[in-house]
Amino acid sequence: MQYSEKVMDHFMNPRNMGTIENASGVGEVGNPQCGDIMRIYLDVDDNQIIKDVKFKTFGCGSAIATSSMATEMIKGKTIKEALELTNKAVAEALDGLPPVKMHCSVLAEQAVKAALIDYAQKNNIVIPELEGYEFDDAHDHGDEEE
Amino acid sequence: MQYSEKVMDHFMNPRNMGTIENASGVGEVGNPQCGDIMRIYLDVDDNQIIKDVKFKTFGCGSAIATSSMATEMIKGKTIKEALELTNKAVAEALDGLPPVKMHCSVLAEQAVKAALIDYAQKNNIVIPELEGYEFDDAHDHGDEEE
Amino acid sequence: MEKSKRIYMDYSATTPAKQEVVDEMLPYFTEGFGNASSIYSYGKEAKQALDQARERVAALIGADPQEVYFTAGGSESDNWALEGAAFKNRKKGNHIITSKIEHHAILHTLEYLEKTHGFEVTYLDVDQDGKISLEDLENAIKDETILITIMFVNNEIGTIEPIKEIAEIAKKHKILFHTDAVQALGNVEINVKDLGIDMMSMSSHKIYGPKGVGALYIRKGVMIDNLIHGGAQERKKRAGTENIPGIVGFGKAAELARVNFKEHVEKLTRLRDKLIDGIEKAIPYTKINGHRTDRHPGNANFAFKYIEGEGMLLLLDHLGISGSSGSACTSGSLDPSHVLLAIGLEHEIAHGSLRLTIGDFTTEEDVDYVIENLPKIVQRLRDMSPLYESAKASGEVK
Amino acid sequence: MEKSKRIYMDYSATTPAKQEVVDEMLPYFTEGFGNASSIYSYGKEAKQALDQARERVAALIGADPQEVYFTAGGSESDNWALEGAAFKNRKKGNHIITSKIEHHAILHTLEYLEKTHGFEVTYLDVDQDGKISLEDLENAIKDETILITIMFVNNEIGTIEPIKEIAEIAKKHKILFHTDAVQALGNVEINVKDLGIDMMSMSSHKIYGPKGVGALYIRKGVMIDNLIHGGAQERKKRAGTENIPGIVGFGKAAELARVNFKEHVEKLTRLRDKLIDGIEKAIPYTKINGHRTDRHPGNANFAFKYIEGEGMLLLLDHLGISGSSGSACTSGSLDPSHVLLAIGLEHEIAHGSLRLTIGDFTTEEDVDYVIENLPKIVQRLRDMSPLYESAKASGEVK
Ligand SMILES: Cc1ncc(COP(=O)(O)O)c(C=O)c1O
Ligand SMILES: Cc1ncc(COP(=O)(O)O)c(C=O)c1O
Repeated sequence: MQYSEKVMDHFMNPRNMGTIENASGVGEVGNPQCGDIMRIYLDVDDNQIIKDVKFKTFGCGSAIATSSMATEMIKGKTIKEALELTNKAVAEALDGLPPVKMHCSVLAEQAVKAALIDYAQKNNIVIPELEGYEFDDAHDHGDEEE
Repeated sequence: MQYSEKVMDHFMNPRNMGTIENASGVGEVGNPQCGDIMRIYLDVDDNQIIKDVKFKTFGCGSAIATSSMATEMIKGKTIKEALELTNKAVAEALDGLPPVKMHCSVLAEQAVKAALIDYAQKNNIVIPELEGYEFDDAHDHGDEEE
Repeated sequence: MEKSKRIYMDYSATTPAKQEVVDEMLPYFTEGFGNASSIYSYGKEAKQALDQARERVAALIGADPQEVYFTAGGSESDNWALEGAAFKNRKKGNHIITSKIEHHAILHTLEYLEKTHGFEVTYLDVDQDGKISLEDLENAIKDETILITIMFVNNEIGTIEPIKEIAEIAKKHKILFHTDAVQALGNVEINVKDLGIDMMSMSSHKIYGPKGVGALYIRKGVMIDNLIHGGAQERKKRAGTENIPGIVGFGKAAELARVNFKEHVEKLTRLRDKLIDGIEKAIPYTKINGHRTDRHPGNANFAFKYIEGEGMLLLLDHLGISGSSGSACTSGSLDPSHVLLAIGLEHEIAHGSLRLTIGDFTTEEDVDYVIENLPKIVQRLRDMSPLYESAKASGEVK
Repeated sequence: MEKSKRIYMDYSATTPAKQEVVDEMLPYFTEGFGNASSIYSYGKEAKQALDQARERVAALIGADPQEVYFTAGGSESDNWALEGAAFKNRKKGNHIITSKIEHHAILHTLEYLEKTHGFEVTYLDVDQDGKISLEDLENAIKDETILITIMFVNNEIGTIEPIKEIAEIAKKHKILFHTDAVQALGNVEINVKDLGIDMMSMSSHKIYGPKGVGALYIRKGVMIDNLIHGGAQERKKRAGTENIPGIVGFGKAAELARVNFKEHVEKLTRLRDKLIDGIEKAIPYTKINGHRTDRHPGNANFAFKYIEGEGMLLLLDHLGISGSSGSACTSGSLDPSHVLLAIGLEHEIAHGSLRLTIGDFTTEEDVDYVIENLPKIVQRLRDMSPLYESAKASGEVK
C-alpha cells in the first residue's frame, strides 16, 4: 500500500484541523469499532456560505488526509456547492487513494453531508438533496488487497 | 551417497577383471533388469586351491568394487576358505558401503558361491555347505534412502 | 523527510540477514551450486553443506539432525505439520485443538481443513495476558482429538505459552503436539526433547537468516503425510531441489543464535524493559499488552487510547522508526488483530496498538530516540482525535 | 584425481546463479530486507523490488504481472496447481489426465490425490520419442475430468509436447489445463496467452536464478484453492513472508533469459547437436533418446548398451565431467527412470542411459573434451561387462 505525495502532505500537515465553538453544524460519521470517526464543524454565514470548517478525525492516514482535503474543498463555498462534493472528487484531489482506502473518501463526503444536515436541522432549513440521505456502511474494504 | 576411498580405488583400478578360458567353475548372479550382473571365473587346482579368479560385472560402481574385492579375497585361498567369504566381510574390507549398496556385496558373495557350485558340479564333488544353497533376491534397496 | 536516521523496530516481522550469514551463503550461488542429490563432486559439496546446516539447526533446539526437515519458511512448516498430521490420522479422528491467538499460517490452515476437508477445530480462549488455560485444554480433548497445536511465543504480544505442560497433557492423551516456534527460536530456551514436542515450526528470517527458508522438526517416530510431493529430497519427506544457499544461511544463523543466545536475550530484555518503562511513564492512557515477564525478550506492545495505529506508523516512519500495528487499517481487514481482541481489548483500543520489536542491531540510543519522540506523535494524533476530545469533555481525560 | 578441469553438463538438474543475478540480490539480504507487506519505508523498497520481479517473470512468458504468483520452486508450483485445482473442482468431478513421463512433483502429487483423497488419474502413454497422442487425450476425457496436466518439456529426454494443441482440446471440453514448464522456461518460446495455458509451473534455479524460488502462472479468472495458507502475501494466494532476495534474483534471471533468448537457444542447439552427433559417431550400440528436433536445446540423452549408468557417472566425474543417468542405481530405486521405460526402452538399456545437458557456460572445448573421453569410458565399462562379452560371443557385437 502506498500513498500519493498529496495524501502524505495532507496527513502530515492537515488543513483545518480543530473545532469550532458554537458551530452552525456538526456532523460525525463512522464508529470507533471500525477504526474511523470523522467529525466536521461548519461555520455557515447568512448567505449560506461556509466561512469556516474544521475537522477532528480518528482513523488512518488517509482518513486524516481526506478530512483535510474535504474541508479545504468546501471552505468558502456555498452550501449548494458543498453538496456537490463527491468522494471521487476528494480522492482525485489527493491524486488517488489505494483501493482499500476509498472508504475514507466516502466517509469524508458523508461527514460533510452530516454536518450540513445538522446545520439544516438547527436552522429549520430544508435541503432537498439531503432528504432521506442514507449513510451506507462505507466499509467495503474489498477482498483482494495485499 | 558417498563411497569410501577403498571402494573408489577398487572401482577405478579393479583387480582380477577379465575372463579365464576353460575355467574350473563359472558363476553368474543378478539380472540385467535390476541393473547388476556379476560373473566369476575360477581356476582351481587339484589341491582345491583357487589359483586364479576373474570377474566381469555389469552394474554400478560398488558392484564393480565388490567384485574386485571379493576376487582378491579368495585368490590363493582354498575352497573351504572361499566358502567362508561373507558379504559383510567384503563390505568391511571396502571400509563399508552405503546402505542402498549393501546388496552389491551380497551379490559378490553369491557369485563366488555360484562359481563354486559350478566347479563342484563339473568335478562331481559334493560341497556340503552349498547343498540347497538359495540365491535370495539380493535387491533389498531399502526405502528410506535419499 | 528526515530519513537519514533509520531505526528498525520490527524484528518480529523480519530481521536483516547478518553479514556472516550472507558471506557463508555466497559461494553456493555461483560455485557450490550442485544438486545435493546427485552423485558427482559438485553435488557432494552441496550435500556436505546441507548436512552441516541440519546439524546446526538441530543443535539450536536439542534435536537429532535427522529430525530436522528444511522447508521454504514458517508458513510452509505450519501448513505441513497441520495438514500432514490431519490427513495421516484421519481414520483415528477429525478433531484438532488450537488457540485463538495463533498466527494466520495456523488459523487459515485449520479453517481450510474445516471447510474443505471436514475437520473440526476447537479454538481455546486466552486470558488477558494471552495465555491458554491448561484446564480448558484438558476439557477440550475428545476421543477424536488427533492434534494439539499451540504456538510457543505469540508474534504480536510476545507471550510465552506453557509448552512443557501442554506437551505433557498431549502425551497423556496420546495426541500429537505441534508448536509454532517461529518467534521463539533463538529467543527463548528450546530443547524439544525436554519439552516433549512432537513437531515444531521454525523460520530462518526471524533469526537473522535469509528469507524463504524454514524447517519443521518432526520427532523420530512421528509419521505425517507430505505436503510437497515429488523428488526424494529431505529423506523423501519434502520435495524440491534443495535451496542450498538459503539452507546454509539458516544453518549459520542458527549457529550464531546458539552461540550468542545468553548475550542476545540479556541485551534485548534490558532494552525492551527500558522501552516499555519509558513509554509507560511518558504516555498516559496506555496499556501494555502481553505477559509482563513470560515474554519474548524483544517484544513491546502498547495500546494507546483514542488514536489509530496507521497514523502512528506513518509519523514514526517519517522519523525513520519502523514498527507495526494490529489496527485494522494496516492489515487491510475490517477488524483489528484477532490476538488483541482475544486478550479482551475493545476494538477502538486495539486499533491504537503499536508493536515495537527490537533485535541485535538495536542500540540504547535507538530506544532513547523512540522514548523521546513517540509521546509527541501520540499527542499529535490525540489532538486530532474526536474520541480524545469527547473524553476530555466527559472528564475521562484530564 | 584430475579434478582441476570441471565440465558441468547437468544444467537440467540445476544451474549456477549468474553473477548479475547474485549482484542484484545482495542488497536485499542486509539492507532492503523489510517485510513487503508493511507500511514503512523498509517495506516499500521490498514491495517495489517484488513488483519489478513479477513484471520481469511475466514478460518472459507473455503474462500479466498479476497472473504470476511466487512460490518456493517448481515442486511447490506443481503441487499447488494440482491440489488447488483438484480440491476446488471436486464437486464437478474427480478425474485428472496426465502423462506417464511427468516429473515426480506431478506424479507423486497425483498419486497422493488418488490414494488419500479419492481422485482418479489417467496416465497417457507416449510414443518412442516421448510425445503424447492427442487422440489418446481426447479419448481419455470423461464428464468427470476436471484437469489435464502435461509437461511442456521433459526433463530427462528433452522432448517438447504439443502444448497448444493440448490446450485447445482442454478448452473445447472446458477442462483446466496445467503445464509443468520448469524445463521449458527460457529454453523454448512461451506465450501463455497464445498457447492458451491456464496454469504453468516455473522454477528459478533452472534459468540461472537462485534455488528455492519459483512461480505459478494462474490465468486471470482461474480459481484454485491455496496450498500454503496463512498471511495475505501474493494477493492472499500464497502465504509466507516474501523471499525478496530470491524473488529479485528470479526476476533478474527471467530478464536475462528474455533478453538473451535467441542467442542462448542458438548456442545451445549448436553445441547439443555437435555433442549428439559426435557421440553417436564415436560410440556404437548407442541409442539417442527423445525427439530429434522437438527437443530442449541443451538436452542430449544417450543409452549405451551393455553398461550401467552409475559407473559412467563416476568415471566422468573423475575427469571433471558432471552428468546424470536414469539408471536405478543413481536414483536408489529398483527400476530405471519411468521416462525411459515409457518410451519403450528395455530395463537393461535404460540402465545404461546418460543425460548430458548443456547451458550458457558450456564451451565448444567442453563438448570436444566429452566427445574425446566418453568413448573411452564406455569402452572401459563394456570391457568389464558380462553382457558385452556375451554379445560378442553371440555375434551381436563385432
Ligand atoms: C520438469 C520438472 N518439474 C519440476 C521440477 C521441480 O522443480 P524444483 O526442484 O524447483 O522444485 C523439476 C526439477 O527438478 C523439473 O525438471
Ligand atoms: C508465529 C509465526 N508463525 C508463522 C510465521 C510465518 O513465517 P514465514 O513468514 O517464514 O512463512 C510467522 C511470521 O510471519 C510468525 O510470526
